[in-house]
Amino acid sequence: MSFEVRLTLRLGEAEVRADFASDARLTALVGPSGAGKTSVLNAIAGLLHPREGRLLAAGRVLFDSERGIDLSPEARRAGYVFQDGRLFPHMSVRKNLAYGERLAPPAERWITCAEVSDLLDIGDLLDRRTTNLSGGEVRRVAIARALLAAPRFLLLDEPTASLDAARAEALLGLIERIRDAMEVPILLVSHSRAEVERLAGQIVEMA
Amino acid sequence: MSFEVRLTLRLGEAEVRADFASDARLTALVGPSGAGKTSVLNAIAGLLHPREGRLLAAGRVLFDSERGIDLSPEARRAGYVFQDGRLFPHMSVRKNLAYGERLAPPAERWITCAEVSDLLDIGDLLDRRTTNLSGGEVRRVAIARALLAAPRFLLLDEPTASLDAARAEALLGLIERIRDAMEVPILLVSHSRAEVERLAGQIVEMA
Amino acid sequence: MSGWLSAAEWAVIGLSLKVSLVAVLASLPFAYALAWLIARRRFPGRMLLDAAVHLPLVLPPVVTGWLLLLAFGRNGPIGGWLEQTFGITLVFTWVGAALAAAVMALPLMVRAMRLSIEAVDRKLVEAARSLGASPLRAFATITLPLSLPGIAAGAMLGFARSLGEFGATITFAANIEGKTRTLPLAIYTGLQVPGGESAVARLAIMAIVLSLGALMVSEWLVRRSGGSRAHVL
Amino acid sequence: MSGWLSAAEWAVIGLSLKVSLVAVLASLPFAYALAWLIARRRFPGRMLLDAAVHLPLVLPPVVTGWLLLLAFGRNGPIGGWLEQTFGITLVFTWVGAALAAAVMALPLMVRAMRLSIEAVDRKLVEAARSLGASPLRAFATITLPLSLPGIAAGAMLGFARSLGEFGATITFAANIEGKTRTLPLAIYTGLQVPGGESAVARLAIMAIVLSLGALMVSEWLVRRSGGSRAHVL
Amino acid sequence: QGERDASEGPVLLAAASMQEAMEATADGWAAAGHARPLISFASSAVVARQASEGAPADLVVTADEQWMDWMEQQQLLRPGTRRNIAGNRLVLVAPGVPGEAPSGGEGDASALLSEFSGRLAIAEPETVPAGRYAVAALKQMGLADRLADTIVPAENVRSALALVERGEVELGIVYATDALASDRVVVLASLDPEMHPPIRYPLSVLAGSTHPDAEAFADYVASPAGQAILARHGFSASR
Ligand SMILES: Nc1ncnc2c1ncn2[C@@H]1O[C@H](COP(=O)(O)OP(=O)(O)OP(=O)(O)O)[C@@H](O)[C@H]1O
Ligand SMILES: Nc1ncnc2c1ncn2[C@@H]1O[C@H](COP(=O)(O)OP(=O)(O)OP(=O)(O)O)[C@@H](O)[C@H]1O
Ligand SMILES: [Mg+2]
Ligand SMILES: [Mg+2]
Repeated sequence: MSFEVRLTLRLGEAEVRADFASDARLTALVGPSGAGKTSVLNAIAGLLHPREGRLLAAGRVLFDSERGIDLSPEARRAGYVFQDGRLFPHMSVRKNLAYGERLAPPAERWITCAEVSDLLDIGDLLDRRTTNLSGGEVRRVAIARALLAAPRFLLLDEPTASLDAARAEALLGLIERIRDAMEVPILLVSHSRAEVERLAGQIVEMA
Repeated sequence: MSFEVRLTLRLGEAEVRADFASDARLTALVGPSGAGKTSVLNAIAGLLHPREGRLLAAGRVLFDSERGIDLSPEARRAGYVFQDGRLFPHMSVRKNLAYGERLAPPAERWITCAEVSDLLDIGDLLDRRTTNLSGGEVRRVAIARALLAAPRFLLLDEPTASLDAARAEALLGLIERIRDAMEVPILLVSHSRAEVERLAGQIVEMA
Repeated sequence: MSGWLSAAEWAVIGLSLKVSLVAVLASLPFAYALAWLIARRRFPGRMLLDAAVHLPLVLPPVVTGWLLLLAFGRNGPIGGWLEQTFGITLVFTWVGAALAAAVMALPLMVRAMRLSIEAVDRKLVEAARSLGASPLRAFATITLPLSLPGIAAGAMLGFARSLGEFGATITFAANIEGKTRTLPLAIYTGLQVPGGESAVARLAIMAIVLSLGALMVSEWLVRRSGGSRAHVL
Repeated sequence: MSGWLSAAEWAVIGLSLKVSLVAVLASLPFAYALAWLIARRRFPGRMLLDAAVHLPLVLPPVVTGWLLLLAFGRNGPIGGWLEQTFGITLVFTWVGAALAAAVMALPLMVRAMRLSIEAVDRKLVEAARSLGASPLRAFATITLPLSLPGIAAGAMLGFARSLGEFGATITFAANIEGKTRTLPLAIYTGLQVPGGESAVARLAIMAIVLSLGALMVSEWLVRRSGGSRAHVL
Repeated sequence: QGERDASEGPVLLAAASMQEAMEATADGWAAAGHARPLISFASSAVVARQASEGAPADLVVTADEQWMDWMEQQQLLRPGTRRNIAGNRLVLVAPGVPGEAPSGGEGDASALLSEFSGRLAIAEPETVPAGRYAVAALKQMGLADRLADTIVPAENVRSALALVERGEVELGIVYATDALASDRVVVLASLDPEMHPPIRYPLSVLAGSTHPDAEAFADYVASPAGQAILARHGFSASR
């Protein structure tokens, strides 16, 4: 099973529910703004704690309120590309990329820094501070950082937002490669119908 | 003249140049990530100071290094939708919206809070704090805030990014209405070919 | 409770509260302005100003009190002028005690405020400007409220420091019962006489209670105004 | 320059520097831990801990010195134990002076650090965790470096306060030339002698010079590490 | 704990008002070939409390008998070693240059004070012996009530003197020793020693002292050589 998500989340006064299972290599999570897509990703990454439910990713149980399982975020090994970037402001781009890579067991890494820099066209940025990158540059560095942490599954929150057509196309190619060549299940949040239809084996609709 | 931009900007070690004039009601600024689109908008809004050049928007000279003109940001009356939202974290959504509205001369306002809330579907968010809005919600509030300040021209930095199809469509409709019914020139940064072709009277390419 | 402390001791506490509150409230705007200047402006002499603000921390309080006496005493340049022009005497009055406390508290207040001002994201100020706010309005509506945690922390530190201020006060304002004998002076007085320990203990407990109260007020202030500062797309 | 001050005065300055540096460096980790606990943890008694940290600010320094004497004196519970177990005597030694200075500086250090810790965006810590960092590593690589402005400010305030510390030191460590007579004590001693003003002035100027130096070091530290904290998409 | 090595002198806790005199005495002792005592100056109360908490000191000098009595009650003193080493007088001073005293000679304190209006600096009467003696004298003269509102209690005698020197007050009551050392005050009158309890500076060896020189130094201070040094600094012989 790639992903199995059953949860109830309390967000302020609102409540978000999700219940789906997917065996597809790439599952798309779609729905209107505010539907709770990011919140579901946060829960899978271990950053939000569901009131109850069960979360499974890449065949591993991450959370199960009944069995009392709740893995820490670092034990979940998610490759999470945040909607808001979250680059570390006190580190260069290079150090941001190395952050997760150094913590990943070498045997489990499935992409190198050189490869990812090349594919995402961030080679020129490596020695820059992250505080004055452009929007699209932040996005690309965030994606590279997540991939380099040798994650067991990917959570991509609108990865192509604010990328130009050429860069977006390159990224989609990379995602396809990861989907097809690696055993890394992907959960993708996207507002682009075309993107979803091109990539997803299963589409989950949130309302 | 809607926009006339001639400038040289120093960004760290890089230099960004732009030179265009447009009489179209809506001008699209396109180019790859990192080309300097946001920097051009910042310069027009008065947040970055070109080393030299001349900036004109809605028929008014904002900056002219030769004539020593450099209007303050508040005097430029730009309606700037930032790529990164920049909602005020210590105010409710309602207060964010009112911020610029209160400062605008009543006679020059061209949209009301009720209208804009309705069109952007943010009526339910008015009493929320801005710190826990979703990505799309932040974007919509930022757009509404800029429109309510009764700007003389609009600078939209990827306004449809992270909006779902229905919301994006509503926003495009709103932009079309502003373009056609009001005398408000618009400079739009977008990575969507379709969007640009649909809206823009003139397309400026940055490289 | 009122039987636990003597009337004179209650008077001491009242005086201490008055002196500390006046010291903090009167110096707050001044401290904030200094903090803002040091945090946000680059001008020649900025380092020197910064160092000058720290002086009362480095100098022994008695020396600060002595310098205050030189400047604000009846024969001092400022003190003499105040007395001749307005008939205001600072030495040996509670206002003088408040001045001494304020001077001693200033470095603490400025530092805390400065840290908070530096943590305010300038991009938000830019956003306010582009929405039509003048620099002053942007300051008042963005920088000022967002640096509230530092204002509260600074006020709290300043109040606590004022409550505990001893050396400069006794030198500049003397130790006149009912006029300038604040809590620390009373506590000190107790410690200087054999067998004064029980009075010392009672007054010290009151000092602790007062500062605890101030602490809670300042925490509550920050929380009420929503001290959180996350503001990311 | 060396002729300007006597050898004894240079010794005073050396001792002051040693005492202040040791006080700040030794209490820094402790102060940071306290700041972190108060900023990030919610536990019963948090308010009380916070208030306790502020105590040395509210109590007259002489009282703090006296309490130190009660606890760390040779007849005190901790002091007696230290002497019997390790043969360490704190009273009347420069280590005791450093202890007194550290206790007096603690509230200032904790407050500054706490403000900076509170300003660190937790979303960045979450990002670090999801990249595989344990809570401890996330703390060491994200929270700690991002709160550096507060650490520097706290260290600076603490150092300045230590340099100026008088009341607790004279009570707990005494005023012995060459052993515990730090700058403020030497200044006090000079003030007790008629005509001692010129020595007082020279020593006070040295105190100012030292604190200016510390100020510049701390500013430079923050700048070198890139104190900026904008980090928005 | 055995006796300490005598290469470092004994530790003496002394009242701050004795500073110069005790330093000079220590110099005299050192000139006689002994290790110079280490002297810590602070207020008498601080000195006494330090002794009471087992501070590693050998001798103690206070500015009055009250704190010495307190230490004696607590059995902190080595029996038989307590003695008075000096006495002092109180004087009324005003800002001015010594030698230019208005009437040249000494006036009558009681007469001067009974017509006085202005501010009168004394040492804090509750905590500082000099202040206590001053108030006792004012009471004896029947002036305490009349002058109550004019009194400015300073932290110690030196501070009171500094207030007079600066002209912040018109008059001050300080020790003769302090007035002697200042070149910015004039002595208007001496206070009658009968008007207040005797001013005495007691010295004692502490019970916990382990220094071999402690008693010898105490004897030296009381010896003619030591007394001569104290007299040079304006202290009268102890009574
Ligand atoms: N702490 C909170 N308190 C109250 N409401 C919250 C909180 N966190 C999130 N919400 C609300 O929950 C809803 C879901 O948020 P979420 O970020 O998951 O949406 P989303 O589907 O990712 O939307 P978008 O496509 O706009 O990013 C939103 O309406 C959001 O405002
Ligand atoms: N202060 C700075 N120092 C150095 N480089 C900078 C600075 N500010 C911006 N840049 C660089 O200048 C270039 C232009 O940035 P800008 O934000 O204008 O790009 P953009 O066209 O808006 O890109 P995007 O589509 O990704 O948002 C980028 O490569 C950016 O990294
Ligand atoms: Mg989202
Ligand atoms: Mg951009």
